Amino acid sequence: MTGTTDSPAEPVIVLEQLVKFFGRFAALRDISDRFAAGRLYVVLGDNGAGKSTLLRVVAGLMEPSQGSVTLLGTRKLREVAHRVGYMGHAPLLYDELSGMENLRYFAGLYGLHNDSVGSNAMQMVGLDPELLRRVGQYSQGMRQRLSLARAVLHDPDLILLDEPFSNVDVHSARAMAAVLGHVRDNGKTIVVVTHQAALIEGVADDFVHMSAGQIVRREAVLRRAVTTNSGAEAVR
Amino acid sequence: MTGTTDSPAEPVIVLEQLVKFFGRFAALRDISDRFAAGRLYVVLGDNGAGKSTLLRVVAGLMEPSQGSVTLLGTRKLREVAHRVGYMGHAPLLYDELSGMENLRYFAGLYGLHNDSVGSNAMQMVGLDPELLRRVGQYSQGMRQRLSLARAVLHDPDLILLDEPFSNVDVHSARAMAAVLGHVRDNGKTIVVVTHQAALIEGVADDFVHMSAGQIVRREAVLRRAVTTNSGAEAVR
Amino acid sequence: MKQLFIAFIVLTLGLLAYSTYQALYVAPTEQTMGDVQRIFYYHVPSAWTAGVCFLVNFLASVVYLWKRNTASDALAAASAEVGMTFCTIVLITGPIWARPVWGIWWTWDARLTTTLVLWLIYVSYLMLRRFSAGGQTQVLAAALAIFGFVDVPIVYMSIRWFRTQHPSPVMGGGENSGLDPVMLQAFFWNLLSFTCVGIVLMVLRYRLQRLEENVEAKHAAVALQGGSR
Amino acid sequence: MTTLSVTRATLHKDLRMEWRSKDAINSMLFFALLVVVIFSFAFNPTAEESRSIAGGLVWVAFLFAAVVALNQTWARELRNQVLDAYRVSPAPPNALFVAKALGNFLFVVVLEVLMTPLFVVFYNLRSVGPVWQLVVVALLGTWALVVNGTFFAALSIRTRSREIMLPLLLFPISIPAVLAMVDATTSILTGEASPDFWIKMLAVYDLVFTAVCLLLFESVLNAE
Amino acid sequence: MTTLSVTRATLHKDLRMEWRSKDAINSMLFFALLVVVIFSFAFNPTAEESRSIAGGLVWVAFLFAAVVALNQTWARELRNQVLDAYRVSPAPPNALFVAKALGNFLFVVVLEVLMTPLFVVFYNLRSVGPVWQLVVVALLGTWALVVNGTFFAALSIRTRSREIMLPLLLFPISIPAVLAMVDATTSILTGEASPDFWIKMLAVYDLVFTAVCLLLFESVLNAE
Ligand code: HEM
Ligand SMILES: Nc1ncnc2c1ncn2[C@@H]1O[C@H](COP(=O)(O)OP(=O)(O)OP(=O)(O)O)[C@@H](O)[C@H]1O
Ligand SMILES: Nc1ncnc2c1ncn2[C@@H]1O[C@H](COP(=O)(O)OP(=O)(O)OP(=O)(O)O)[C@@H](O)[C@H]1O
Ligand SMILES: [Mg+2]
Ligand SMILES: [Mg+2]
Repeated sequence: MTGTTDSPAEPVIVLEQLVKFFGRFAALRDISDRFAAGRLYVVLGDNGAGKSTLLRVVAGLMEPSQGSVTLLGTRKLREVAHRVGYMGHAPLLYDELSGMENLRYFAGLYGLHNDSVGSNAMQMVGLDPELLRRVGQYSQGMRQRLSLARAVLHDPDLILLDEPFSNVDVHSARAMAAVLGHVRDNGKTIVVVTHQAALIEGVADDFVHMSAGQIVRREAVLRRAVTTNSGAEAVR
Repeated sequence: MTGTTDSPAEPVIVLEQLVKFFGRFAALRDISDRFAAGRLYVVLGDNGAGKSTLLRVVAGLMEPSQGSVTLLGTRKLREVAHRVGYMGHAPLLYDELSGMENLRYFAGLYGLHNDSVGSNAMQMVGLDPELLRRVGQYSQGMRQRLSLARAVLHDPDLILLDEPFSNVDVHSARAMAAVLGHVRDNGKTIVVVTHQAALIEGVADDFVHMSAGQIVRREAVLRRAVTTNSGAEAVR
Repeated sequence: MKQLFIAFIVLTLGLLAYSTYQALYVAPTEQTMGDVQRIFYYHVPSAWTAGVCFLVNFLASVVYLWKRNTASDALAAASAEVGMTFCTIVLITGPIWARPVWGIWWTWDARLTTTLVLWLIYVSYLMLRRFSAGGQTQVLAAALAIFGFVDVPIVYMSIRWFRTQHPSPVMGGGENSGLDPVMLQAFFWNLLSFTCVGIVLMVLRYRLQRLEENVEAKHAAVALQGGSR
Repeated sequence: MTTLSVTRATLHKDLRMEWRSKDAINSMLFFALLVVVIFSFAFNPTAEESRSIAGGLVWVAFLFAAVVALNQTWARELRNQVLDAYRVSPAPPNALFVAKALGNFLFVVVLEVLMTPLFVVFYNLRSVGPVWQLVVVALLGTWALVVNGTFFAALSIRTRSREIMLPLLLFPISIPAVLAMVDATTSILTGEASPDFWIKMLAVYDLVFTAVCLLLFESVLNAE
Repeated sequence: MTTLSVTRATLHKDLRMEWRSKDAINSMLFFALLVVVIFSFAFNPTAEESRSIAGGLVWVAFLFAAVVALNQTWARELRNQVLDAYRVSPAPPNALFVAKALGNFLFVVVLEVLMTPLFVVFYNLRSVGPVWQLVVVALLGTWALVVNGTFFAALSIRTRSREIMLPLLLFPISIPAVLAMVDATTSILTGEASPDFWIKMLAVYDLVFTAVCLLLFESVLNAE
């Protein structure tokens, strides 16, 4: 737990001696850590480091083999499900429905039956709510944006994102990062797993480095006013 | 055809008024261009710009709607299939076989029945040929490396790679980029599609910018001796 | 060309009216079966027209695989649809006729079964066209069409030998042999008019398909010219 | 309350997706027709015998058709791992199950309504017993197939060889139901025996397995 | 020459993958067992009748089992889009087809060898005609199913609702083969008629369709 940023409020995520086995392989090896409210965490690490596994365990999609996850003050993750948003590797959308139809359905799962919920979310990520096209015909970048809209639809306090920028072009990625920055500024907690740190470092608060199933290092970032000039940017 | 680098040798790829329609949507719009031998081209562009489509048409996986592709001096792509290597978005590997078994099978398709072919390719990308694990259990990064090995197995003169670095961690990506640099130095032609230009700019010769189905800009890179410091690097 | 075709349509409509008149009023009522027998004038010409359409479909598919031209693919699609329609008419009029005449709706007689199998094959052909996406539809459909057409004679042969221990009482009567000359005349008028209707429908469907392709091509050209999408 | 609204929303969404593509409906119909045709080639239905094996034929055909249909329902949820989106939401798991089971029930009933005339025509069937009894048997029997089928389809999509797993799980459990359906149908068609016992048996089977499915579905859904 | 070596390599790879997972073979076997059991519940085989419907039962069971198996062969090639790797290589397309067809043939034959005793036991079968004729019919009939099945599976994996498309395409085309198999089998089992005509018919069917498949496979494989 080196370099943990301390925050006055109660931590949003508390991991205690978290272990996750797949067969005899330990994907998460004794992770104890806490994540404070209102910050944007970027989780980095090599392939197979256990980033996705950690996110899925925190989201309640997997039971940990040992240890516990405390989310927003409770260990019963289902009770706080309506306060958590999750965006997985895959888009988690129905290809056969349009963007709004997707969001309307998912809003219903959270008990929100107002259409403005969906259209606000779409506008937030820069999509047109009137768009009639089915998601199957969206481009990769549009799909990822819509997926982000789905994850933040119900205005969750904690947002977990797994590689939201993979296969997304630099423009779309920056737009998505900016959205995340705004959401964080509204007091939400965000955890982003990515291999493309450069895209999000402009708005990141903390970098969390994982390796071989453990959190090996954490570092707080001094918030900069302007976006850094990444290598990718220099080239274009 | 702005800024095309001229080369004395005959070009490896000649595209003439290439058009590809999906229904009424033009994914490639009248592309005429040529790619010289012995260079490493990096193709950049937004999602949906037509990069993958271009690569698939060049690889002979799709028929162009109009126009022609001349590869290594011929329009009959099947005749030069043994001189072309292709790595797609997906890994193009059998999950149930080990790395060597995969490579052995694919080598057989090229008429190569010598095991050293496969083990050399594996060593080249930094994998252990003795590894008994099935590819299904490989981590994402290992899989991408093996996929690269498959594409260059038969020592092709032209190598087409579609987003080889997506979901690959920065270390593996740099290692793969270095391998590509070596291969290029041996006189092969390489075309890489990627959104992460920073990872490969150290070894790139030309950047090709695509937008809305067209090649809008090309620029040659002054070869630098050292790898540039990308944003991602600065963070780690 | 266009005027010629319109003239042909008018001619076909006239023929259809005349042949209907022939079938319903001129032809004498059959003695044993009664008025039900008049289905004959629709049943058999439909079967014939369906056969013609499927032949066209086969030829167009072969040409498509060889030449890869969209025109023959459009013709294949058009003929399959029209043929399916006529084949359906046969399969509906047949049982309607069979019920009063034989007392059952269906029997596994050679001709009936072959018709059914043919219909099944072309339904699967049309489903394949619907379910496959983009550029591959034509090739896949053409391959299936060839399979289907090769299959039909085999089906016919095998069905003729099928369950010979239960000879079916179907075509034994053989109206064909002793057909009344007036009936024969009405029959030929219907045969002619149905064939013409089949041709008209096929040409219309083909032109519709081509028009759609043209629209696509125009849109494509616009998309190509326009600087951005 | 919220279970009801989620059930309705899910059913609505499924029907809309189904309606939009119409793929499944069309292909199922054609498949059913093919099964009837293939069966009549294989079993040579002559008027006298056919009535005694028709019960078996009809239900085996429905069973095969239903298995194909059931696999599709969940496949759709799995395609982009949309199921995960449901799992992270606070919506009750059973709402999903009920919606899927109802959707499948509707689907299979439509299928049966359309297949029955084919059987009647091809096999020259005519029922000796009252037809409403056949309807009762069909509804109870279909629910028996569908409720277990939906449950096991949810189980089997998580395994590697998906399509094959469903029949493997479903058939053994369904044997008593199949038996009851076949015997009830045959009794009614031939009019030789009373189908009452079998109908009661089907009703009990339906109740028991609906309860078990509702009880266990949450664990199945959340099995990682 | 190179066709031969690629065929061998592909067949070898497929068998190894199958052997390693044993998914398909295990589940197929169990599926077959269940079909036999369900059929005997549905049709109540009594010694006298059974011989006349056994031919139909056996082949319907094999047909459904084969359809399930056939879908799996190509699904494996499609999983990581490995097929693209084959398509960009200079290897001849027909080698792939022949390897797949042979693999499936082996597979279904193994299945039949294991299922036949079940049928014999459940239905108290004994053949009146010579058994070697049954073997010939089984081999020819299986090849008929498999060669078209392999082709149509390659066709149908390109379409939207994959699993369902295969039977939709395969069944209509296979009707004459099914007919010939069933009638030949019944003739041999009951000893009432000579199966010669049907055997010849199967042989012709096999030849014709193997030729057509080989002729058309390249176009199908390369249809983008
Ligand atoms: C039940 C479904 C039936 C089907 C699918 C069917 C189908 C066909 C077909 C495909 C033909 C061939 C036409 C040609 O040679 O070009 C035909 C001809 C004919 N059918 Fe039918 N048919 C059915 C029922 C009947 C019935 C009930 C009758 C009358 C008793 C009948 C009387 C005829 C006659 C007289 C011909 C023409 C003479 C011949 O070529 O043998 N059909 N039918
Ligand atoms: N369902 C599973 N069964 C077995 N092993 C698994 C499973 N899921 C993940 N693993 C293994 O657990 C380890 C961690 O996987 P995880 O997906 O969390 O890595 P990651 O950090 O997200 O990597 P990537 O950057 O490639 O997404 C890997 O070695 C992987 O092989
Ligand atoms: N099979 C297809 N059918 C219809 N449209 C397609 C098909 N393949 C690609 N497209 C469309 O063609 C356009 C170009 O696609 P392509 O995959 O080449 O883009 P790309 O540049 O590779 O994008 P990305 O960075 O997301 O991979 C996109 O708008 C896409 O929607
Ligand atoms: Mg991951
Ligand atoms: Mg792409």
